[in-house]
Amino acid sequence: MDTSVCRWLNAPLSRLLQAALVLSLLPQDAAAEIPLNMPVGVTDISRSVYDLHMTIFWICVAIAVVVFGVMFWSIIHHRKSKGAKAAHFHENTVVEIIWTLIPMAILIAMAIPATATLVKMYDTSDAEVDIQVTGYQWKWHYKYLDQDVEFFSNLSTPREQIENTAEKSEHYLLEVDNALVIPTGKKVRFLITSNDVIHSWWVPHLAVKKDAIPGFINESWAIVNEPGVYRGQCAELCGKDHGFMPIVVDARSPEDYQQWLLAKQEEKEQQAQQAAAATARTWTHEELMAEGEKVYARACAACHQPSGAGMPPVFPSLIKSPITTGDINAHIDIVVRGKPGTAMQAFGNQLTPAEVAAVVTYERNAWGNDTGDTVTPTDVQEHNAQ
Amino acid sequence: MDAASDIAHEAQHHHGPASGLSRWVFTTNHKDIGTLYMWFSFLMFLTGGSMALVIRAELFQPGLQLVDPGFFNQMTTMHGLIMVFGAVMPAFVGLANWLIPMMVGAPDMALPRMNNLSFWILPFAFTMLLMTLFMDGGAPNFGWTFYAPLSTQYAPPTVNYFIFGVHLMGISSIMGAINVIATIFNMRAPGMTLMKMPLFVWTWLITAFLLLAAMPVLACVVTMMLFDINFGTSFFNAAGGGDPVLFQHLFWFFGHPEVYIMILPAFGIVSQIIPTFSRKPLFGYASMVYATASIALLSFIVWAHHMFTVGMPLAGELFFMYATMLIAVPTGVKVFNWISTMFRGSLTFETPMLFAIAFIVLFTIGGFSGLMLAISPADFQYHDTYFVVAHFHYVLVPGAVFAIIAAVYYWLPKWCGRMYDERLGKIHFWWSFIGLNLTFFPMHFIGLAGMPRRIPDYALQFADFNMLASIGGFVFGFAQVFFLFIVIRCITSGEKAAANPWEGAEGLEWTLPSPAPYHSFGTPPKID
Amino acid sequence: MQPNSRKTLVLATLIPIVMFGFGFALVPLYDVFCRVTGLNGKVNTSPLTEAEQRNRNNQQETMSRGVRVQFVTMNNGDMPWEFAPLEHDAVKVQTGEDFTAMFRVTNTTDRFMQGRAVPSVSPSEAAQYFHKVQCFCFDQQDLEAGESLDMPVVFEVDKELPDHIRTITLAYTLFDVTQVANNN
Amino acid sequence: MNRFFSLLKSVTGAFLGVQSGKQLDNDAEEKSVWPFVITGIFMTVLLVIGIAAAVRIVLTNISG
Repeated sequence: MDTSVCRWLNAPLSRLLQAALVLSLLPQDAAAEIPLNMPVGVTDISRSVYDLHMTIFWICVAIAVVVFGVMFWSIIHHRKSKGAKAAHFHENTVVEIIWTLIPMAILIAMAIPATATLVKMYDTSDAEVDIQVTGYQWKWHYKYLDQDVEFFSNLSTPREQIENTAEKSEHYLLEVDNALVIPTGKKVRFLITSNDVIHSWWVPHLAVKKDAIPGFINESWAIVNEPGVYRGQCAELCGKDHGFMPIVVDARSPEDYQQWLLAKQEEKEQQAQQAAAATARTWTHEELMAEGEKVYARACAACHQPSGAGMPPVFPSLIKSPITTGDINAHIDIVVRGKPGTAMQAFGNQLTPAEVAAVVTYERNAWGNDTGDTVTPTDVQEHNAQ
Repeated sequence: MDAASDIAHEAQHHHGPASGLSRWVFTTNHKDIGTLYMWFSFLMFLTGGSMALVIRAELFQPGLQLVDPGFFNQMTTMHGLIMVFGAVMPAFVGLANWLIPMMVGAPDMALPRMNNLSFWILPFAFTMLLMTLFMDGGAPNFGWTFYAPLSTQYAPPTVNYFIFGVHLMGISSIMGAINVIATIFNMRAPGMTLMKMPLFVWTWLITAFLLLAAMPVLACVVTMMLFDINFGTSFFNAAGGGDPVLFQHLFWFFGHPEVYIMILPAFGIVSQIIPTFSRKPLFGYASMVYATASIALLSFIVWAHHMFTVGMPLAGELFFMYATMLIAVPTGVKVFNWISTMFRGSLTFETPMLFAIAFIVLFTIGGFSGLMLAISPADFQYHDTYFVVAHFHYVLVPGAVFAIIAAVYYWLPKWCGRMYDERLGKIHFWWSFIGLNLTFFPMHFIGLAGMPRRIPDYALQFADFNMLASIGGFVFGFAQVFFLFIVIRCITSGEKAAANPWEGAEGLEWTLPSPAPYHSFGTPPKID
Repeated sequence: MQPNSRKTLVLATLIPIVMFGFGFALVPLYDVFCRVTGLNGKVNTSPLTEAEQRNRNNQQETMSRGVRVQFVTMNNGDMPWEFAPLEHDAVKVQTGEDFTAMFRVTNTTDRFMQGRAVPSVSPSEAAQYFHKVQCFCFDQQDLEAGESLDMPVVFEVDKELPDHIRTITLAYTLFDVTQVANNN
Repeated sequence: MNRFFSLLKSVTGAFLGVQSGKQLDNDAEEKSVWPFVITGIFMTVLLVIGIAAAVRIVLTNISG
């Protein structure tokens, strides 16, 4: 039962049945864009996985038709109300052996293409691009090994859309600020691990799903045939915002990929200069508050809530709290170094000194804290230097 | 029917049940303890069900409308725990307590005092679990499979109550299993050989051995969690040399026998009901007995098909794929035995039979999606999506829950001496059947289309089918409240039931009068 | 005491002990199981004695070949230390020969801290052919505030390594074990 | 000797899920259940080794 048979079996027949099934349920327009089957995907592996899926699906449908056919036929014809007299046979090992060996034979036949696909999936040949994927509590971090490009990929759906105060965009909950850009036609190898709990990196169109386990590294790969944007989500429960850490893979032609890489490396230098300039520049209180509010919404609101009330005791409130109204240095220290053993991460390596100064100033003056303090980027740098 | 009259006569001069509350707290009677288990299971079923309705209400539309993600995770976790450990397992233990002594001709369970203790642990275990909802940090939010390190390093402070709750449930199940084995091996009436026992008794014997072998592993896992959280060990913490995957191996080594624990008694119930309403002996009794017996061993060699995406080496994936495929056939094929029992029988369709037929049809659909999940490369696309949620709900809801409901309709006349209202029973059946399929069938499609499990909010392309599932969820939920009404109405004011209200029913329990006397089979019955 | 109640007494005491023993022995058992099957990238963390090392080399006559070994380092949780390979991120290694790679770790905080690196090899199939003669991951690193340390790892890739594996990724995750170390 | 073969036959029948009433009756004569349990465990171990061997064969001749 090689895959060409499955392809013949799947293409026209399944489209017809699926469309008919859906159309009977739903109005015409809605049915058009509802995906209701496994994506065929854009890699050879995802194609063969789709074929396996449809083959075993059609086998089950065939067996079901036979089994339920016999059963419903017997329900209709052998009814007491129609005067059916009960027979007395209650054993026939020959029949039983037949209906045990046939499914077993089918399954063994099924095991051959399945093994072939699985072995192809575990192909460890050399890849042109190695990307280290690290799962964080509720975002992904990508690092291009030997290219010195790395960035966080956060959900970019605005909070208003999630809280239904704004219209939902087309890729609601499946859009990120920095997509993972990979070249098409080349083998890209993903080294998947985690920084805290177990996550699972899954992109349906690439048929790649591997668990990210802290302390261990897992490997998967993909050769994408067509350029395009492919979206996936975390597939292992990892806490509060497990549903809000999507994955967006942007497959481009090798040339575009190289351009993007160069642009990214330049951008990295610019950011460094900008951060240095921002730290050197003198900020007014108002500028710090405005910047601080933006940084707070992006990095802190997920746990401490936009209102600053947090969710005690797991996420403490910042209103009139000893830290946000107490000693400034302690406040900077907890933002930069985080608090080990709790969900409070170290933001020192995720935010520039200017951003840390802005968010600390904002937290000390918002929601009625108004301590009147202004923390400048230089204060933050002095603190880090000790 | 002279046997029935002298048994009834003999029951009179025995002392009847004590009166008031002390009857239920200090009871060592297998019938009372069975009733306690059944009512406790029904209460837990409605509690777990209401949590499912909270989940479905949130997932009715995209966007966060009802609960915040943290509480949503608590609901999914508690829904799973309460349904598995609170609704399905106690219901089967309740049925075992009620039926096994009567089916094998024994006066009571072998260890009546332990029987009482194994029930009365459960209310305390579930109070401990449910009170975490009202404590700081909220209830456990790491899924009913409580994977480390989410359940150890990143757990809310109430995780310790969860651990002690699971310990108590485990102890209760182990004691229940010991009781069942002791009763079946030692207290059968003369002439009732092992090979003549009804299939419900056989499936429960194998379930008891599975419980004995699997529950200690669960106790071991939660104890290791307790030590990791409170005493600084590193079983599941990579920092100290431990390994989160060790947790998954241990949990699923318990997990897979657990799913057989939840389905074998259902096989037993259906194997009692189908022959009765087909008026024809069960087809291939020997095959059923031997296949069930083989599950006791085979269910322990396939656990890692729950972990295909964890990063196992290729040899591991292949082994567990082949093993899962091989053992799926002997169990899956049992469906043909029930169909052959019905074939050329003389069928009538009272409510228990309707539920049994729905069990066969829908459980087989769950079995087919299970076959698809066994294909390891395809499982990379199915794992942890709503396709898996659809699979195990199709196997558990029409599987275990419909079998329990069918058993209640079938044996209620024997327990309370009154017949349920057949018309209401049929309404309840069709109402549940439609609600169930409307809830869980769309989940196959949104799972295949890429919606992961345990998420409180989803992308727009999954919106329509989630709405269908939520509507179905509420329909199915209220059908079970209607079932509560039917049962209470039957107990209080159903008309009198004969000793054997079903024309084709065989079995020692039908030789007793209805309602079954407080003490039955004081002198063992004669079996030809 | 009648004979059979003595039997049950013996059984009743023996079985819990055996069960507890099995549960207790599971962790070392798991390590052995993983090392034998190379399941999920567990590499042998105990150092190879010289004798074992020598007789492994001269046993194998198979031709030695080049393998690309890639180093990946990452911190777990809020571990603030800087941790990176000293020279280059990937090297070409001949199977059967030792290779020394240097890693630098710096304690960027203003207090005494203890760290522990946990190794993991990918593909997990290669773990059983990846022998570490000496590694900083065998023990704990205690660093004062601002202190930095260059740590060697000496490893050898077995000649028996299956041909289809041409790249091995050696990943180290650095954990903050400061409290854990004080407990035990 | 034929007792051993009938044990083997009934346990393989159990693994396949197919058994005749006749086999059930003559197994009923067996006094204790222990021979069945031991043969069952032995056959399970055999099955596990069998599948593992099949996996090793599959792996050697495709990657070779």
